[in-house]
Amino acid sequence: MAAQQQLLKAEKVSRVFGGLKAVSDVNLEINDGELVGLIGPNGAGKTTLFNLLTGVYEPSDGDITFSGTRVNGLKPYQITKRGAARTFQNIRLFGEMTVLENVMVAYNMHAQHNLFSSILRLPTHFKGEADMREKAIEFLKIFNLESKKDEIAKNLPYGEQRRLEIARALAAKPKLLLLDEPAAGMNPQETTDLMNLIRWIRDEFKITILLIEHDMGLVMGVCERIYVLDRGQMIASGTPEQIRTNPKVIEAYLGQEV
Amino acid sequence: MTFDYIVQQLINGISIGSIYALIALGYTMVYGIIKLINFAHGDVFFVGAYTGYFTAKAGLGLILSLIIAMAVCALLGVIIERLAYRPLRNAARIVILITAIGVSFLLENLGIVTLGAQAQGFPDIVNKSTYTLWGDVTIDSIQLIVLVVTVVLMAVLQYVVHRTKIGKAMRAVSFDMEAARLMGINVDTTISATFAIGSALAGAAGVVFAIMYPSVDPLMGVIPGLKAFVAAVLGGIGIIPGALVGGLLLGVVETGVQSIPGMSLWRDGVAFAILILILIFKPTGLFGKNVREKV
Amino acid sequence: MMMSKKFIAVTAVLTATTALAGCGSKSTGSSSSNGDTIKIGANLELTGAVAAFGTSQLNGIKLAMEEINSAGGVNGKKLEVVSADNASKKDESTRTATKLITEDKVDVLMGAAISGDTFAAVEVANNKKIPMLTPSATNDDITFDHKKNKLNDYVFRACFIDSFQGKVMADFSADNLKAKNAVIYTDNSSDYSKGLAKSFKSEFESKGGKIVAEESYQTKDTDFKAVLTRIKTLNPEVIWVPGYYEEVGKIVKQAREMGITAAIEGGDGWDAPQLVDIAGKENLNNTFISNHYTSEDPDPKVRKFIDAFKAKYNTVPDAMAVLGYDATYMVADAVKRAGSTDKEKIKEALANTKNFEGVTGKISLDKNHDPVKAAVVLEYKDGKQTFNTKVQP
Amino acid sequence: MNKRFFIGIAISLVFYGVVQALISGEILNDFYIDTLVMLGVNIILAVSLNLINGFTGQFSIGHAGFMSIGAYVSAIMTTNLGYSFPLGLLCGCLAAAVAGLIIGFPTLRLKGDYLAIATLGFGEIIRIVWLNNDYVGGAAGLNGIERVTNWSWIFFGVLVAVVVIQNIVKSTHGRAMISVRENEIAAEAMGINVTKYKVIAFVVGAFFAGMAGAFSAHYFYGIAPTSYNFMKSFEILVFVVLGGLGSTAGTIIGTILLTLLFTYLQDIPEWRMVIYSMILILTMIFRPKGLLGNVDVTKFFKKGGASKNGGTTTTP
Repeated sequence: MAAQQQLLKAEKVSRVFGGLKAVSDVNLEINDGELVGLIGPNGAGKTTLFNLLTGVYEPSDGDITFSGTRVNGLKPYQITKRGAARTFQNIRLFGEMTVLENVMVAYNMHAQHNLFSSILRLPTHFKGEADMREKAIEFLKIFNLESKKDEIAKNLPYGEQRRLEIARALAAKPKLLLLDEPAAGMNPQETTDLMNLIRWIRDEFKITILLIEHDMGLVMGVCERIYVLDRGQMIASGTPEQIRTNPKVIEAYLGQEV
Repeated sequence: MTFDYIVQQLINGISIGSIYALIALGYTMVYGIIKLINFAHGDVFFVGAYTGYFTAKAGLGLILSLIIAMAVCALLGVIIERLAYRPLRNAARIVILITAIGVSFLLENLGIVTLGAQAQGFPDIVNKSTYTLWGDVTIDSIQLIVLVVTVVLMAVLQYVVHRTKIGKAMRAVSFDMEAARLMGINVDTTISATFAIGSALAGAAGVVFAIMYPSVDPLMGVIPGLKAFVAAVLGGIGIIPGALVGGLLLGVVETGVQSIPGMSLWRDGVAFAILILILIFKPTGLFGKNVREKV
Repeated sequence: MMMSKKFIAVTAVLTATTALAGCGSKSTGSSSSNGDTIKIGANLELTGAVAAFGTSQLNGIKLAMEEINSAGGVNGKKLEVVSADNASKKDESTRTATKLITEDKVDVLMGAAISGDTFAAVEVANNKKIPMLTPSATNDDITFDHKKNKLNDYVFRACFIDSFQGKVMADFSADNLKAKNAVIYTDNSSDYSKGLAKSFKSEFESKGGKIVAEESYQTKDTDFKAVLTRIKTLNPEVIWVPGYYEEVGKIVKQAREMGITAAIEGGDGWDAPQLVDIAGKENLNNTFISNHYTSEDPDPKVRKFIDAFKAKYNTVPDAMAVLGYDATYMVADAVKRAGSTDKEKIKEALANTKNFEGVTGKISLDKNHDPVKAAVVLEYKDGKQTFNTKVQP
Repeated sequence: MNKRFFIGIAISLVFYGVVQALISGEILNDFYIDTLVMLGVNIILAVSLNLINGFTGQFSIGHAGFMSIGAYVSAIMTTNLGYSFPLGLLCGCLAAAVAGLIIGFPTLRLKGDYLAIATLGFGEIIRIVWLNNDYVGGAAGLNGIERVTNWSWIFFGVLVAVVVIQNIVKSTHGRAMISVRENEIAAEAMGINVTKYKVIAFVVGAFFAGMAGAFSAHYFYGIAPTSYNFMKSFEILVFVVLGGLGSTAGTIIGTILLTLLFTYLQDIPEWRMVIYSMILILTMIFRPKGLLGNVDVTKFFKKGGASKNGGTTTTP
């Protein structure tokens, strides 16, 4: 592991909302190929940290480095372009678009054909669109969604919406995949399937994954390393074993099953 | 430009601004609860003014005319909500907006068909007296009444929304309609009440407006409605004190532009430019909370 | 892309459209057969922003039509007025005029009430060679295009042109009121108002007067105190407000309440019974307007018109109504002199209108197809128009 | 795909030819031509607003402002300066597009109703600028503009507008715009440059609104500021929403139906707007997604679906 390259680094990152520190002085490092979990009680600032890492919010203080470049203040789409894609706690699909179109949106940033070739229907347009379509269908096959490619996304059952959202994020060809509570609202069986899916994604796509999760079983089961956030501060990090026995973590989760 | 001149123009600005604010209160109230830009508000205003016209012609005084106009408009508001907006409660916002535009056209043109398009003079029902403050600076009783009525109504509304049971229900509906329903709040009644209050305010504004500027016609609500909408947005639509501040600000800006020699033609242009500038720097208006979408 | 079928669908709808688009119009004539009526197409603002003008004008036109028909019509034929609404829009006005000509096959066009909508119909009349008489469009260029120096052969009007009224009142201010300085307060959104303001200014200045300020408002404004406060500090002798009664009434009222005692003057746009209600009787004292006639005139012709109008519509006619009324009689007069419904002959007859006796006075058309008629200057006294002077052109 | 595109063009050219023949043969009189031109202008306006409102989800009610720029700039070019109509048309479109750019950028921070009022404000400011400028005739506007627009101009104008906008929509760029409408945050997280696409929508939409303005100015002989007030913007918005936001075919059909309805009701002028508004309200209540909202008409015509559905609007 030590030989691996560092992919994401957050140094003393803080974010203030109207005088309230939602995240303060957080440090975080993720290396290439790791599968890292981020846990913490409700309101600990996990999603805020995610939003800082993906450019939805700008840090009030501190630095975020991704793939060796500083990304503070970059817009989300610029960070995505640099190779970090994410999913959302409350699923954010493009509801009125079809399953296929949802995935195809991810290819826009790498599109080979510009607006004018589309307007004039130049050969590059047809080629570019066909490529996108082909790639998207390949992707849907991998995620077992090919048969539903023409369905309107909002009409899919919940579990499939989650899968689609992950597939869409992966279609952006990220180096780092950030999953925000992927198991929220799933039953145990679905959660187990999801665990397998996440592991499989990591191996298949050779990418790094950072996930927020409430389901301890899932986090402990798949993550190699875990960060624990409480009231905006990083209180612990380490292997699942270390976290399980860390008194600070237990205290933070007091009353909650660890 | 003397000091007196500036003070007099300020009084003029506040006086017109308080009319805008009075109309904007109803706008903002309805918006605050169901997030609907009720474009028909300006036309409920015209119905209020015409009601006042008929009661005044019938010899009723100010207070009775006001009460009847408010009652008629409250009823009209509830009917409009019941027939046109309620079936669309779960539809896209723009659809309800188009419906509101449709209702607005309907009221205006029914007005033209039944009442004629010509403006009619509004009977004198208030004895207007002009007070000289000092030198050349004057203020008249109607200007004072409008300002006082607007401030009082704003305070009452603020009280109703924040301190009473129905107000609590309104805020709950505004915050999350589904959750409010689950908590046992009668959403339909609450929204009806909101429309009743908002439309009654428009009716009151209509009568006061017609007394201040003594004519009525079916299209009289279009421009004041638009101005009030601008005022509401300026202050932060949905926020009751915002309507007052937005209205006064708009009135003072308009008057200010016109008080400069030769600038009167740019009155609306400057007003809109200021609106846009404020929105660019404060995208939800002066008092609007910068609500971040939760990600 | 997959558009072929959609295009078929759209095509189908478009075809249906064109098939359906030919729609009927409202006919208010007495007879329906085509040979024995004279069809007048009235392209008017019956809905939209200036519906008040168009509807009032149509009232005047209809009254005249009924009177003419009950008196036996023209050349043994009845008049039939086909009214069509241009919704106060220029593009609709072009289309409405075309429709009246091509679909309803009218013999003469009347309208529109305001200059903008009339401009939009001028070329239609010229191209189709149908005589068109606008009762109330005052813009100088409507009958004679000054930029191109070209007469619009088929276009006539029954009212003063902008430049005349402004001149009349500027002369009146300078000569009768001995005013040395004036403020101009214009409705900037009205072409009529701006036209009157312009001619007032040049005439008043040529008489040695001084325009101390030019300010403007917009149609449908209600609060004029900001500008009036400024005007008050300038202390002018005359305030020239060439607008329409709805705004003017409020301007006069607010000015008087603020203590402005200067003479306030305007044009025929003031002439409406509602003006007195809006402004208040006392406030109108020391105000003067130029007009075609006065509704208080004891002349039997005027009395007969006012009484008939009151009986039919239960209101005193405004300027729009009386112009519509007179214009209809002008058309009837021209058709009578033409002796047929031949468009060229009607056009010639209209152009040769001489000493036509209308309610608004004796009208002759000049070479630009504009009426040469006297204007009267009226003074409001306790809410009543009183005759002050008559100005010959 | 390629083939269908060209078949579509071919069919519409046939339609063009048939109408042209009817006009040349004087079977269609001037009133029908007027109506066709007006329809064409309205279709261009509605389709272009649909790109901004319907596809990109940006609530704009300042479209009349863009239209006025096209009308005024082209009329200044031809009538005041004496250039040819094609050049005037081009300048009108480009000037409107530049205005779209200028308005697009600062208002990007705004959302929903606030964007709506800001665009309305911009539209009104543009109108006031024309009104207060005597070079363009002030309140009287510019009159005596030569009639240049004819069936050919308007047909090819509509064709270009529809094809360009359809070609944008049915491409990755269109999907990007729709994704902005559907969920701006997710779109940005998927690498969509939201700002860029919003501005593109405004610029392209404004360009075609300018084109509609230029066509209308050079058909109806004159222009005046009152023709471009916020009521005109509402009128265009109504076309779009009634037909179906985000559906080009719906927008076209909605525009045609409303324009026709308005024409038809000329029979009863006093009730015209009453009935018009009643129909508007009832359509919204009973078909809140518009006549063809979210229905991609092309789907019915795909193999198999066509014969059975025959154009009815069921959810796909």
